[in-house]
This record gives sequence, C-alpha cells and structure tokens, in this order.
Amino acid sequence: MKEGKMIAMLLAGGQGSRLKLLTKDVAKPAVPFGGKYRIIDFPLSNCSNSNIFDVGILTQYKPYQLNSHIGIGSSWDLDRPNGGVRVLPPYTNEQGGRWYKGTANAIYENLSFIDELDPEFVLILSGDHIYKMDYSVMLDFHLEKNADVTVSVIEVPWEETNRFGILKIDADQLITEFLEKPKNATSNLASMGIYIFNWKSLRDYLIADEKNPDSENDFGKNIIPNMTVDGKKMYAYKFQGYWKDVGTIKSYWEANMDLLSDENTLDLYDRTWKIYSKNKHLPPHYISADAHVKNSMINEGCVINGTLENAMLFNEIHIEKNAVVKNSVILSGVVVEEGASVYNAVIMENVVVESGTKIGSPDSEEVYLVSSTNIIKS
Amino acid sequence: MKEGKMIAMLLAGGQGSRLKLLTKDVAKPAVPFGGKYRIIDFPLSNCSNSNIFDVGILTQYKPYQLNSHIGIGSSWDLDRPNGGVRVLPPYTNEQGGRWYKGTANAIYENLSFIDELDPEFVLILSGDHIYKMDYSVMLDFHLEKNADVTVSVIEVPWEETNRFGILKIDADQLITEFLEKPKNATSNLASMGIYIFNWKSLRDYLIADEKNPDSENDFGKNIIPNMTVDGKKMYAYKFQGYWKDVGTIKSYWEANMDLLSDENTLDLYDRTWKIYSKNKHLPPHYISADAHVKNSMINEGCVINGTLENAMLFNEIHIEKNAVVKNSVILSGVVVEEGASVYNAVIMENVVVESGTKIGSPDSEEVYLVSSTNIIKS
Amino acid sequence: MKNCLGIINMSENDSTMGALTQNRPTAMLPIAGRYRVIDFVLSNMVNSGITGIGVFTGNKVRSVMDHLGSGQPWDLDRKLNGLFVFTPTYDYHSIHRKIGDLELFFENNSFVKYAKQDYLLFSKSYMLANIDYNEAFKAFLESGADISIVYKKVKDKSNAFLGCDKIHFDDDGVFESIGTNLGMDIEFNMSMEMYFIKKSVYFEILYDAVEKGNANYLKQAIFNNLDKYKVHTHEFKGHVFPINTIKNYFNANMGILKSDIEKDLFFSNGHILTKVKDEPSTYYKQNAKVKNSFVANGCIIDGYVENSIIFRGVKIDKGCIIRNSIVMQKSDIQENVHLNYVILDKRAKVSKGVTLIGDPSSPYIASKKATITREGEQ
Amino acid sequence: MKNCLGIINMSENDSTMGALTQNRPTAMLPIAGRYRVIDFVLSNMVNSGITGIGVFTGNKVRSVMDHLGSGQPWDLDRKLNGLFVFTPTYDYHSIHRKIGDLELFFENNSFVKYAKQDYLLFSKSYMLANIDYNEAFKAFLESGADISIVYKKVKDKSNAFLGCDKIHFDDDGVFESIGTNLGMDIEFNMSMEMYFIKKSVYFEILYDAVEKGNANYLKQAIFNNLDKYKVHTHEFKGHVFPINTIKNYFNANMGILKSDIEKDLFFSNGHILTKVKDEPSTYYKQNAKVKNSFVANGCIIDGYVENSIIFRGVKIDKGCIIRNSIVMQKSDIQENVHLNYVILDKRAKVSKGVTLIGDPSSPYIASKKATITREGEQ
Repeated sequence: MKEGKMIAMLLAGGQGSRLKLLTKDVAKPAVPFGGKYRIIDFPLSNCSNSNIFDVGILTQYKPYQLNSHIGIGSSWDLDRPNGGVRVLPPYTNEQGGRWYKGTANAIYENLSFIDELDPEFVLILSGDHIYKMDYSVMLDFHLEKNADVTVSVIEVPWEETNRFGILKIDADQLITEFLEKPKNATSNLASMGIYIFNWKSLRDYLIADEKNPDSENDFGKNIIPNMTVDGKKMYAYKFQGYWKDVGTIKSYWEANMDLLSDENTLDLYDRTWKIYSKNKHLPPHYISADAHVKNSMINEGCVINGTLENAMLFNEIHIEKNAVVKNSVILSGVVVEEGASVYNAVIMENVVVESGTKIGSPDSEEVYLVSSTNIIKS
Repeated sequence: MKEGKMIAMLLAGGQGSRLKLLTKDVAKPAVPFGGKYRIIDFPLSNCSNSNIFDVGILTQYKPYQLNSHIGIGSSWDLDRPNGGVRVLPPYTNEQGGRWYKGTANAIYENLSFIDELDPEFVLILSGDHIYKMDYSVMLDFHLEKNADVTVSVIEVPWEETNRFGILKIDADQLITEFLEKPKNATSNLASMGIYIFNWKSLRDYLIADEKNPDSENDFGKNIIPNMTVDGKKMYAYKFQGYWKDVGTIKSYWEANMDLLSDENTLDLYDRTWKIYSKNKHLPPHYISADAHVKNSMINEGCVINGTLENAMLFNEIHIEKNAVVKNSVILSGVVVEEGASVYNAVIMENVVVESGTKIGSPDSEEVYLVSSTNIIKS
Repeated sequence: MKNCLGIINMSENDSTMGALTQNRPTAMLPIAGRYRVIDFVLSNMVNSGITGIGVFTGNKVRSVMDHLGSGQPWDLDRKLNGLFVFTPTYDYHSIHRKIGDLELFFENNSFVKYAKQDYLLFSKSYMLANIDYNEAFKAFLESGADISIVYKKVKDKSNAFLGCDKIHFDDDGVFESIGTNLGMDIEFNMSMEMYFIKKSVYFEILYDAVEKGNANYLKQAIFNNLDKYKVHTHEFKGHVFPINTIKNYFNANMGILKSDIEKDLFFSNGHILTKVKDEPSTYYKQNAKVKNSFVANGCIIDGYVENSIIFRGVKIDKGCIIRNSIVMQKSDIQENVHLNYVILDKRAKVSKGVTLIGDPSSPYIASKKATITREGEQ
Repeated sequence: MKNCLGIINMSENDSTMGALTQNRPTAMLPIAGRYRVIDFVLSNMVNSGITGIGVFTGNKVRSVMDHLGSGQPWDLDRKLNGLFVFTPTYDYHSIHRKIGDLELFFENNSFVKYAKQDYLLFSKSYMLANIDYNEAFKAFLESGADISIVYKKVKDKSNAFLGCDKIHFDDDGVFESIGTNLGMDIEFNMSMEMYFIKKSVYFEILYDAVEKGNANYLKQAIFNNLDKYKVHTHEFKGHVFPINTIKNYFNANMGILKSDIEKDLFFSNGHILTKVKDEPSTYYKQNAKVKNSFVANGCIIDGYVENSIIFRGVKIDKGCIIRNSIVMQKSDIQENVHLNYVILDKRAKVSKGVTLIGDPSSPYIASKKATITREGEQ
C-alpha cells in the first residue's frame, strides 16, 4: 500500500581508536559534538527528517552509553509502536555467540529483522560522520536511475584521495571504477559509506558473501566489488554540503571549531532540518557581570564568570572568575577554576581544571586532549 | 527525593530446551501463553502494576522475537523517556566479547547500568514463570523485616520438593537453611527465583563472586549461600496464588488448560491487575451459525465454523466446518480444515491441519506437539 | 501520499442519531465490536501513507480527546506532521453560538497554510469504508483537476440514504452537479463526502466564502464554487455504510456479520487501528451457545447469543437469550435476560430476568450507564 | 506520595496580567527563559513522587493542550495514573456563563472518586517555587488533621502581595483563620494556595457547597468549612514568587538573575521539567557582549545584553542594547534596537533602530507576534 518503503541500517559498532580517550568508554558514534549532540544524532536526525522511521542500529563495541543515549528513540521521534529505532547487538543461537565480522556480516546477521520490516530499499549508514542530508532525495535519484545500488559521494581535496574509497563515474553518473585508497587517483569523488540497495538483490549478495570463507564480509571490500563484477547498475549520488569524518583528535577539534566560523556551512539553526538529541531538562545558562563571551557556543546549565573566545561549551560547565578559555572544546560538567587558562584543548567530561593551571598556549598550534588523569598532545 | 527506589532485573536468557519445538526459534520467555500473551508478559505486567518502571531485561539466547515483542515497552507502559524497559544483551569491550556465564554474572556485567539508575533495591526476576504478584508488597515486607535479602517462596507439593530450591525458616520467617533440590526435604517452601536485594550489599557480593574463578556465578548456587555464610539477614516472603513454571510440553499444555477450569485462580479478567501484551490491531472474532463453542477461550481475528471444547485459541485461527478441537492449545494463524479433528494437542503457529487429519484421540491422555513438519508425543 | 494533508471534519448532523449521540459526536460512536466510527477514516488515511492529519471537532470535545489522545494508536504521535486536533473556541466577551464549521477552518487556516503538503484530503467520518486513497489521489493528480469527489454507486430501495449528497453526470459522464438525495432514484451516485482539493484552490474558496459571507459550512462554500473549477470524480467500489441514522447504524453492524463484508471492511486495504484496551481473550463457559455473532475480547459469556455484535468486556450470564442486538463495551447482562433488537450503550446493566424487545426499524436503546431492573425489584 | 493525588487548579485571576494573559492563562505564561509557569508545580509534584495528576483548566484551553499534550515531558504519559486534563463543558441548550470552578470539580468528581489515592493535594499554579511535597505530606499525615495549608512567611514592604491569602494563628501558634491580604502588615503568613485534603473531607465540602449553593469557587467552599475540620499548616522556607501581577512577573524573572535564587528554584528539589524544543546551543558572535543575563538555547546574539532574560531561539543583531528586559521565544531583534524595561512576548519582531523604554514598575509590553517598526518605515 505505502510507497516503496526504505529502512535504514546504521553501523555504529566502530571503536574509533584514533580518538583515544574520547572513545575509552564509548563507541565513536556516541562521542559528544557541537555543544549538545553526539555524532550519531546526525544520521538519526537525518533519518527522522527524511521520513525514515525504521532504523536498525548495529552495535558491538561498548554500547552502553549509546543504548542509554538512544533509549526508546523518542528524541528523534523514532519511538514508533511498530518499527522505530531498534538497537541490534550480536546475539547467540544454538552454535553459541557470534560477533559481527564485518559491515556486511552485521547486516547478514539481522536478515530476519529486515525481512520482518519487509522493505523495498535498504539504506546503509555509518554512525561516524557529521552532515545533514535528505536521504529521500537520494532515493528519488536511485529510483530515477533505476539503479541496483546508489552510493553517495562527495568531492574531497585531491591530496586526501588516498584516505578514501574513490569512485570513477561516467556522464550519466554510472560508477565505472572503484578504488580503495588509491595512491594516484584519477577522480576525487569519495564514497561517504552511504548506500541504497534494492533489498531483494542485497539479500542474495549477503547470503553468497557469507558462504565465502575468504571474504572480509565488508561492503566496500566485498559486496560492492562483487556487484561491479556482475555488471549491476551502480550510480553515484553527488552530495554537496558539510561532511566530516572526525577520525582524529585534531579533526574532532577542528570540526567543533568549524561551527564557530563565519564560513560554517553546517547550519544547526535551520528549523526545517533540526538535529535532535537527548534532552537533559536543564535551565538556561547564566552569564555574569564579570564574564566576557565572544564567538562561542554555550549550552544549558552553564555558569560563566570568566572569559570565552572561540569556545564550544557543552552543558553544566562552570567557568570561574578570571579563567580564560580560548579555541577549545569543553565537554559537560567541567569546572575551570579561578585564574586557570585553557588554549587549543578538548577537555573531557567532569574534569576540574584547577586554579592556576595552564593548558596549551595562545602561541602554539598543538591541540591537547585533557582527561582527569591525562593530558595528550595531538 | 523519591521513596527508596527499586528497579527490576529480569533474567530472560533461558533456552528452555525441554519445551522442544516451542523454543526452537524463541527464548522461553517469548513462548506464547493463555490465548494472547507471551510468558514474559506476566513479570513485565507485574512490574508495571507494582509501579516499577525501570526494568532491565537480560537476554542471550535468540532474542530477536523477544526484542520485537518488547519493542519500546509501550505495551506495558514501560516506554518511559528515562529508565523504562531496557534490553541488555551481552556486549564487547577491549577484551572482546563475553557471554553471560550465569545469573549473577549477567547482573555483574550490567553494574554500570544499575549504578546509573541508582536504586536502593534491586528485584531479581525470571522470565519463565506465570503468576500475578505485587512486588511492592514484597518490598514492604523487606523493609518491615529490615532484611538484607528477601526471597519469595511458595508451598509446593511435598512430592515435588526435589525439583526446587527449598528453604527452611523460623517463626519470624528468617531463612535458616537453603537446600538445592533435596531428596528428603523437611520443608516444602520453594524459592520462586524472585529476590529483593539491597543494591549496595548485592553489588559487593557480585564483585567478589566475579573474582572467584570456581564460582558458577549463580544466585541460587553462589550469591545466596555466600550471604548465608556471612550471616546476612535473609527473609522468606510467602506468596499465595497461582504460580507455574511451564518447564515441559505437558506442563505447558496443563497451564493453558488451567485457565479453562472452574477452579482456575489466575484471574485474567481482573481489571485492577491487567496482564498487558503487544497488541495486533485485529477485529473481533466471528462465530458462525454452524459453530459449537463450549468452555473455550478465543482471541481476536478468529473465524469459527467448527466445534470447540476446552480449547485455548490464539489469534487469526480458522476452524472450518465440521472440524473438532478439544482439550487443545492452538497458536496463532493455524487453520483446522473441514472434518479434521484435534485432541489433547498443542498446535504451533501457522500450521495447517489438513482436511481429514486426526491428531490425538479423545480416549488417550497423551499430549501432542504439532509443528508443520513434526508431531511430538509428550 | 506524502504530499497530501488529511483533514477530518466532524461537523456532522447528529440529530438523527438519538440518544446514541447525546454526549458524543457520531465520529465517536462505538461500532463493530471494538472500534469508533472515526477509526475507519483515520486508519484509511494512515494506511494510505498520509502522515499529517488535522481533526476539526464540533462542540462535544471530551470523548474526542479521550479517544484520540496524542494519536499513538495510529502512529500519529510525531514531532513533524502527526495528529492535530482543532476544537472550537469561545469568546466570552461577545458570546454567540457559531453556526457551521467554516469559521473553525478560517480561524485555524495557518495549520493548512504552513503545512508542506500541496494537496488536501477532506473527509467526514460517518461514511464507513476501507479505502485506499492512493488510487483516488493518483487519478486526481493525473486528471489535472482542482477538486476531486469520491463517490459510490448505490442501490437504495429502502430510502436509507435520504439526505446524502447525490452527484449528477452529463451524458458524457462528466461531472455536472451535486445535490441532496430525496429518494427520487433507487440507483444513484452517492458522494462519500471525501474531497481532494489543491491547497491554493482551498484558500480561494475559503477566503471567498468568508468575504462574501454566503456560507456557514465548508461544504457549502465548496459547492458554491464548483462551477469555477475543474472537478474530477472517483468511483469507490468497496462497501460503504453511512452512519447517519439509528437504522443505518444498526444495519452497518449487522452487515459485518456477512463474511465478505467483514473481510472488505477490516482487511481490504490495511487493518483498522484503534485505541488499545488490554483485554484478555473472550471466555465461553459451559452454557455458552453462540451463533453468527461478532465478539470482541474480554467478554465472559455463559448464555445464548445470535446475530449480535458483542463489544469488549461484556458479561452475559447463563439463561440469557440475546438476539439481533448490539451490546457495547462493559455492559453487564445478568441471568435470564432476553434481548431482541436492542442496542445497549456502554456500561449498561440489565438485571436478572428483564426482557427488552425492539424492532429492526427502530431498536430499543438503553443509554450509557443505564441500569434496567424489573419493575418492583431492586 | 503514591497515596496522594495531585490536582492543579488553573482558575486564577488573570485580570491583573494585562496583554500577557490575553490568549493564555497565567499557568501558561512563559517564564525564566524556557519554562511555563505551570511547569514548576507540575515538576514539584512529579519530583515528589506523585504519579496521578488532574489539571482543571479555565476557558483558555488551546495553549494548555499544546503545552501539556499527553504529559510525556513530565513522565505522566501512563496507562494507570498519569495526567488528566479537565476542560469546562458547554451546554448549548441552556447557555449561560458559569462562574467559578466549583461546577467543574463537581462535574468531574468521578475522577477523584475512582482514584485509588486517599489524599489530595490541591494547588494553584501561580506560586513559583521548588518544593518537596514529601515533607509537608508527612507532617500532615502525622498531624492527623483533615486539611493542611502550605504557607510562607513573607516580608512585603512594597505591597506586592496584595490580594493573596493571609493566614492567622492564635497565640499558641494554632491555625485560626484565613483572609485576604490588604497590606496591613509588612510581615505576614501568605498561603501558597496548596492544600492537602483527605478525600472523604473533600467530598463532604464539595457536596455541602453544591447543595447549599453558597460557593462558586472550590476555595470558597473550603474556607466556608474550615471551622468544622482540623486544620494543619506547613511552613515552606524556600523562595516563592507569586505571579499575579505584571510587576511580580517581571520581578520574578529578574530575581532569577541572583545565583542563590536560581539554584533554589531550579535545583533544590529536582529539575524543572518542560516540553522539549530541540534547540541547538546559543551562539555568541563577534560583537556579543552579555552581562548578568540568563540565556536559553537556540539564540544567536551579536549585541549587548544586560540584566535580561532571553528565551529560546531569540535573534539579537549587532548594535542592539538590551537591558532589564524579558525577551520571549523566537523574538527577532534587528540591528541597533535599544530596549530597557521591556517585555517582548513570543515571536515579536522589533525592526532596525527602534527604541522602546518602559519603567520597572510598569514595563513596556509588546504582544505576541507584534511587529514594531519605526514610524514612517516599512
């Protein structure tokens, strides 16, 4: 009855080990970002705003905070009585427990989940990227091209092509070649790890792939190349807009600082495409007569008595008198005591930066990651 | 602020292998019961009716149908924005994946979940039993006795004492002895596997138990005996009412038939203690002019043209003309074709009992479990 | 259907419905064992993929609010789109009774204005049917018309559809005019009072009517303007029951006892959704004898029931003979009661030994919560 | 507090609130940057463990329905207990304006009658405070009294609390009488219009008043009967702000800028809960300069702000000077606007260069959705 249904499967199992302490207790999709979000809020909000209300989240690594963040999905309007958001960890059967072996295997292990939802299309997403995208427009493109697979791509700087899966396309946007992290790329269109598959066809490939003991059970490495070999019609959908993979501490810090820049293209204030997150029921923040606040973002429950410049503050942060925070990201619950100064840093949750402490320097480009036990230079 | 908070941890990992085909695809707590329920609906409804709105469900074996049944918990009013029902499967961390080793270990692995909810009391439940119980009354007893642990107990027939954990108590209901499946019992008070612990104290025991490599990490075998040794104050709360562990096909069939008996004490029609379940949005059932229906329960979406006596029908079942169903449990989607007869049987989901087939006999006491491929005598 | 906003208009003529609509609008009348009249049109819209629905109520607001709540049973409890209920406002400074629904639509025109959808589907609730709007919507879009009216070819020998809207076509089968059925023809084209309208055309009609002051009802305003616009019509071929008189209400319920009509109404284009009440299955006791009846869950039946519709939670004691009757939810029928051609409204109680007999053309109606006792008894 | 039903009575005198309550009751007035007045009493009840709450509205119903919805933000969206909203009904056959709230309580007395709770907590919404009712309830139960009144000892030099209820004690400190404050004493005991009543006593008072016809308001009925019952009083020691005049509303907002009051109001007995709006953090741009202000999320601020309360989603352009003002949600303040002692209601728009200056005793009020442009400009 309903128009060709699309469900989303969101791969949120990544450990993100290059983010170091930030992912010590949480999976990468649960890493806080942009003053009040976690990274996974972006793809989840995109789904909700694109009218996709069936979302499976494949977790594996330290899912506890992620589970607690997602809850029943009400923040993203994904708390539907049927369908809605569903967290899908690995499970046991008669043969014992099995962990997900790769991205494709994670989907394979949940065949029965998808079959019950009975979709025509499956959208594969990653929980690692920050961007705003209307997946229904990508589906329109997929339908228009009558494609077997559509891969969302973005132009990356030529010097970074060796970090990505690169695609070559013809004039009709049909994909002609697939190169994993090429040294001398002849295209700068990078795969964003976002795929639309026709479910019936993907289902067959997943079953075949699972039977192949040599496969790494990965979309980029196995499924897509196999489909290419079979001559399936694969199209590239060109995405334009802000897109960032925050793979390292430095790029994490940069992505946060991007939001404070005049040239920022990730508009969080657009009411037609809100990014949703779990709400904390905190009062507004308070800025005292002693404070100086400039070019900064501040979330609820903060009390500011010191100086902020180019600062991204999460919630319930206290900046005491004569404390200085510049070019920094301050996670929830941090206290920067009187006279302390923080430059070019990411301060982790609930850290107390004691009176007189100096972190970083206005003259250095280095970025510091500060936990209650450690300071890591990046 | 709120009165001493109690949360529930529901152990729903059991495979229930003696239930044979009934648990081929689902864990025992997900086995259908009583015309429209699954077994786990009983403890979940008890929680909701007892005003316990924080429930962790520990799953392990084939959780898919269980997850899909529980959804976001809305059926039991457990879809709370904070707390509410949360399914807790095993997870991975830096050391790789770990399956729950025992009942106590399952709770241990979720220490951080419980700590975040910060309860004063933890109620341990099993997802395997059918009963109605107000846990808040048991908590009142626990508080009144100032107990460290309260164990819910029920009188069982003396000849069955060797199947249960048996407790001896003094006049004040203090537990004096604990015997696991004793041969010559001197008490017939059996543990129902329902415990109230003071969380702080349980927490310490779980941590100690985890460190002991020889422990089976089980409440009945390790935690409770260790507490006994330490002289903790353990009380027995005597439960009166219907309570059934449906461990075998025969007892499963009997428990369903119990509901059709005049002496039935499990009142499903009590509006002050409703048993909730997932709703299917089906129309009422239809009984035609050709039907004969006596002493039976029928759920929504059924169409009855044949004869029913002492029959427990789930939903969307078609009983055709001149078909006879007696002393049987018919699960959802079954068709009993014209002229077929079914006696003393449990017919599994979506089985078609073809025209002319005879299952069981009015003269035999044997119970048959019928799937689309198999008939098992019990 | 994403591009179509649903609008359900409850301004229906209740005056021919007697005691049944004393405290509720026709839309809220219980029907078919477990539904309310409005469930059909609401479910039709939702099942057709409409995600934004506005309900414009009359003055009897409370039962509407109780039933619809946040829209959760219809999956309309959403952040974007979902269910919006508009109730009349009262200006106590210049109190006067407003006639018609036009003012309510005008007051709330920003709801329609700011909706993203370009098309509107207006529907009354009283035409009971299971209809897939996709087909009609597609035909409307392809026709390029401004307005489309859904109609049904009916044969009305008994003048049951007096007062319904009647559509006339010219010799080429093109829409010519719409008027009121006075019963001149046995066969005629009955408007189902479901209109698709282009949003821009809707505003032209609404503003024109308000400025000219020549209409009190939206329908009137549309009819006044039909000659200005291109009007398309769409024939619906399923079963339709207008619930506009007590007799039609009675016949609609009885009609459901025919299995082809039941299938058509409940299954043809998706399930009918309604508020969940968590009732157990219905229990037929030793003396039960039920023929050609539609029985909802939660009943306990020990008497004789024939050609009847039994709602949820009804109790029928032994010795009762219930024929050709509609018994609404939670009614309590005690021993040896005889009913024939009776409508018992919700929670009615009929004491031992009472006999009530109505006529098919004019059933006996016991109002909500009535207690009927044999004269001289308590 | 499970044994206590909460009842919030919105029948408040709005006549002294001017344009602020033209289309909303006082209970729905935005306050403190992101709340509505009613959020405080609702959150207090919920935080104290009350799970069943009835809200009795006045005639301005729509904003109440919009804000409260199904009660989800307060975790009151429940199957048992939860939130119930009662609106006045209108009988159009004998239309007359009803005076007072007594009839509304009487009409809906079955809500109270069938509730399981034995005690009632009646509260108006206009007394802003963060109060733990457990303490007061416990004292009431221990006192054995029939009624308990919560009061606050106030010093009122400026006659701000004229018209509030004033409690008198006899020389032994026992409750003697209650009357209306005309400002005779600077120090007096102000009733907070929060009453605990035994359910049975409530019905005695209600029925007595209806039969005698000597009261239009529930409060009147209670006062008429105080001499018949044992009355207990409980002193509340936290901060209280009655929101009954524009000046008091203004002062309450400004009071929050004092950090001890802010802590007391927002944190002392649990968080204040309100409807979630999914706003990003507030962005302070290059030219922002903010002093002693309380700022909610979703704002973009590039001007000077001092001693002000800024609600959600407000835009303040560069060159603006905002002092001693309350700016409600989504207001848009363009370049070079000067405001001093101004209240901008929701979505007000102040065009470039406008200067508005009110007085602390009588602030300038711009009504909801007002657009203020310099004369002669567009």
